[in-house]
Amino acid sequence: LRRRIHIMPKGKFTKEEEKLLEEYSRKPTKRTEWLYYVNALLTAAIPIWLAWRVLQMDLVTYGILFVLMTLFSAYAIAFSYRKVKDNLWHKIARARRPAIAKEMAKQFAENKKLTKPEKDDKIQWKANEVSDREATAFSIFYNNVLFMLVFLGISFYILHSFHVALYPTYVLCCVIGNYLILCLCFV
Amino acid sequence: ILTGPGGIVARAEEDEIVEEAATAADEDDDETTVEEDKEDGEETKSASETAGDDVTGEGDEEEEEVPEIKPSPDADTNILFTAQNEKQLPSGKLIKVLVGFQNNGDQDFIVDNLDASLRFPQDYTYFIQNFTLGVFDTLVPPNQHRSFYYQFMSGDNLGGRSFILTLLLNYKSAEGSEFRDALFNQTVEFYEIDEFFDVETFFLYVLFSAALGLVVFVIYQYMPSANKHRSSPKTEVGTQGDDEVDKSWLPMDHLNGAPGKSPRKRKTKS
Amino acid sequence: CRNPSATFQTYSTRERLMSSETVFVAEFEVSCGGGGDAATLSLHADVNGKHVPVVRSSEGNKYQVSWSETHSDATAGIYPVKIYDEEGYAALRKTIRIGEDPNSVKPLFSVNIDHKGAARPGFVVQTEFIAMVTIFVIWWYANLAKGWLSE
Amino acid sequence: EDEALLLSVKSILNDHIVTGKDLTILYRIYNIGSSPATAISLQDDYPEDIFKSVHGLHSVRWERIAPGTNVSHTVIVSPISDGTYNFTAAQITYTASESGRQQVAFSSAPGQRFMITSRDFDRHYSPHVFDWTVFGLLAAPVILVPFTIWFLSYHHYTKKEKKA
Repeated sequence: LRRRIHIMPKGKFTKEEEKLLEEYSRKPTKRTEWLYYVNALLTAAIPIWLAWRVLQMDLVTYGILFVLMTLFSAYAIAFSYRKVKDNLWHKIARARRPAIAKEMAKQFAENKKLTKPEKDDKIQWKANEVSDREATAFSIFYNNVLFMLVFLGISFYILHSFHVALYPTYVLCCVIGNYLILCLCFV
Repeated sequence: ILTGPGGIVARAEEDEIVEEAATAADEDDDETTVEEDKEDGEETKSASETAGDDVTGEGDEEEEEVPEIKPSPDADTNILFTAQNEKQLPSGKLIKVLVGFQNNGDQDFIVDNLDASLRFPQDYTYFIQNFTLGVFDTLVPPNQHRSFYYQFMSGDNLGGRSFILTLLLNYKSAEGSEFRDALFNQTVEFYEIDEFFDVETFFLYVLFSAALGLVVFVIYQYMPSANKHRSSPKTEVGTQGDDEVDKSWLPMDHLNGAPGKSPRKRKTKS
Repeated sequence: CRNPSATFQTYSTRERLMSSETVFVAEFEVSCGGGGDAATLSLHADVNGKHVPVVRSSEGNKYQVSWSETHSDATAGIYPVKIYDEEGYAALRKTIRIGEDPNSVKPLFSVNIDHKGAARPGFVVQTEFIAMVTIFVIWWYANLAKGWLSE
Repeated sequence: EDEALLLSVKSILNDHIVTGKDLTILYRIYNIGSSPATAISLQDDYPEDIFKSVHGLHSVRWERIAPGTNVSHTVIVSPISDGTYNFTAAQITYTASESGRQQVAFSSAPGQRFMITSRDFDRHYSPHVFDWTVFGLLAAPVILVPFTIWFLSYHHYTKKEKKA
């Protein structure tokens, strides 16, 4: 049985389907975009708390800086979300398809009217959906952790030991942090 | 404690102008670190002459215009550099000075402040650095001795050069007449501190380079080209599918390094 | 003073933020078991071969030995403080001068100051270190996961 | 006549003076005279309603301070109340010469210092446990929510695959 399931999708992707997949990945839906930006903004805003409470930066004095840097970081993080997601999406889709096919096989067993291309189409659609969700979630998780790590590392370890003043610390944190994140998302 | 016998520290050649002013102070100062003002006539006169405004060498003319503030004969002062030798001072470090003030008179003195400055050897009126005033504002009754502690930080770019360090103690009597005592007025040489690395900084650097190395290592480990050689128990999904599933989405470099791909599949992408 | 005995109280700086130097203090109260005046002893202290003067309280039979070192010089460890009387200290100096073992001269009393080291301000290392390690571990896992997903 | 001359410094080694924490005071006496000082006594006061004595004697005697040397003395107290406190000079009396001339001297005075409460101190120098906890709480959702979504899906499908 397993063998058959595995064979099923083999070579079944036509050029059209691939193109479709390509399109899917390149153009995230409005909903996904929105999700990216809200998440990125939330993540980018968290260091403000640390800067205020632990680095003792005054909220009013540095207000504009906080807003600007948060927006800048949010943009970088959102970009990175998209990039990492795009990298992983195909791979996840490919990896999940056998399992999905197997899962779908049970459904197909009940509904025997479906033709083989229709089944393949359904499997493909489901695989896309699953991988899209998984890749998006993972990308957000991964980049958030990376951003936190980079921010903490730069602000509390690297800059703290070189006695950099508060203002440049925060700016440097954001700039270097975003740069690193953007670099790493291409890896 | 400091003991600085003999040897006047080599001076820069250009400080002839201050030589006169400084020698008097230097001479009776060579045996001990302490500058005793007991026979202060000659020494402090020369010091206060130069301490006055706009001394250009013709001190006598100036003296009539600018009222000289002199030390009181009833007060004895001493100075001790507690952390350094006063002839060679570190640049960019705290210089610690302990000043003794003895009231030998029969009326109170009020010690106001200590004024420290660094001046240019060629031109005494030219200030290199004016240090924060040490404010004491302390009453010293007759027959009492009092110590005053003063510390100041020299600029950190003075290394290898000589300047005149002037420490002036301002005090007044109970009647209100003002006095000024040049506690110290000498050419001092500043030296650079070659504390390049202390152990803690060194460890910090080691820690950071280790952390950086680790990050670089991790990045390389998970570079697409490298991660084909790795497999973990959970990757069965991926590895199983390898020879059966289309790989056309994978980037080219990824595919090239991968074993068991068919050239036909690669063509679909390229 | 015959058969003197002493009770010690010791102290050394624990927090760097509280003191710019590490100070060591050994306070002791002397009582004369065999009778005599415990308040006028002339004592000397030796710490790792260094002479430290002993001060006497203006009133009573209390004495104190104290000295200070920079934080980096004052490494954590045991600092043995040996108290000698005038003769004992002279004997100690003599044995050192003629190159004999200074341990052959028995001190009147001795006490060990157990210096734990002056701690740096807790905040720089601890809390963000924990935060950093936590986030690093999560990131490590995320990286592994990324590897699994990429294969 | 040769005489001893003592200069003395009273310094507070603390960067921060905090109620309930150690306050380290170091006295150092330098003999810059030409003969030894004898029967030196140092006396300093710490009002009991402001300071608690922790270690060290407040009134001490040295037999002798040789010329060109210095001695030190340390006292540890702990402030009970906060606010500004004027740390005054310690009094030193000694015999300055062999003829027995008594000299009264005062050390340098650290002057006005502000003593902060341990709560204020903790606010600035504590490990910021509260702040970091809040940080953790803020960071948890943005990390855990996507992680959970991803992990459930990942786990769901990879487990299936393994079983098969």
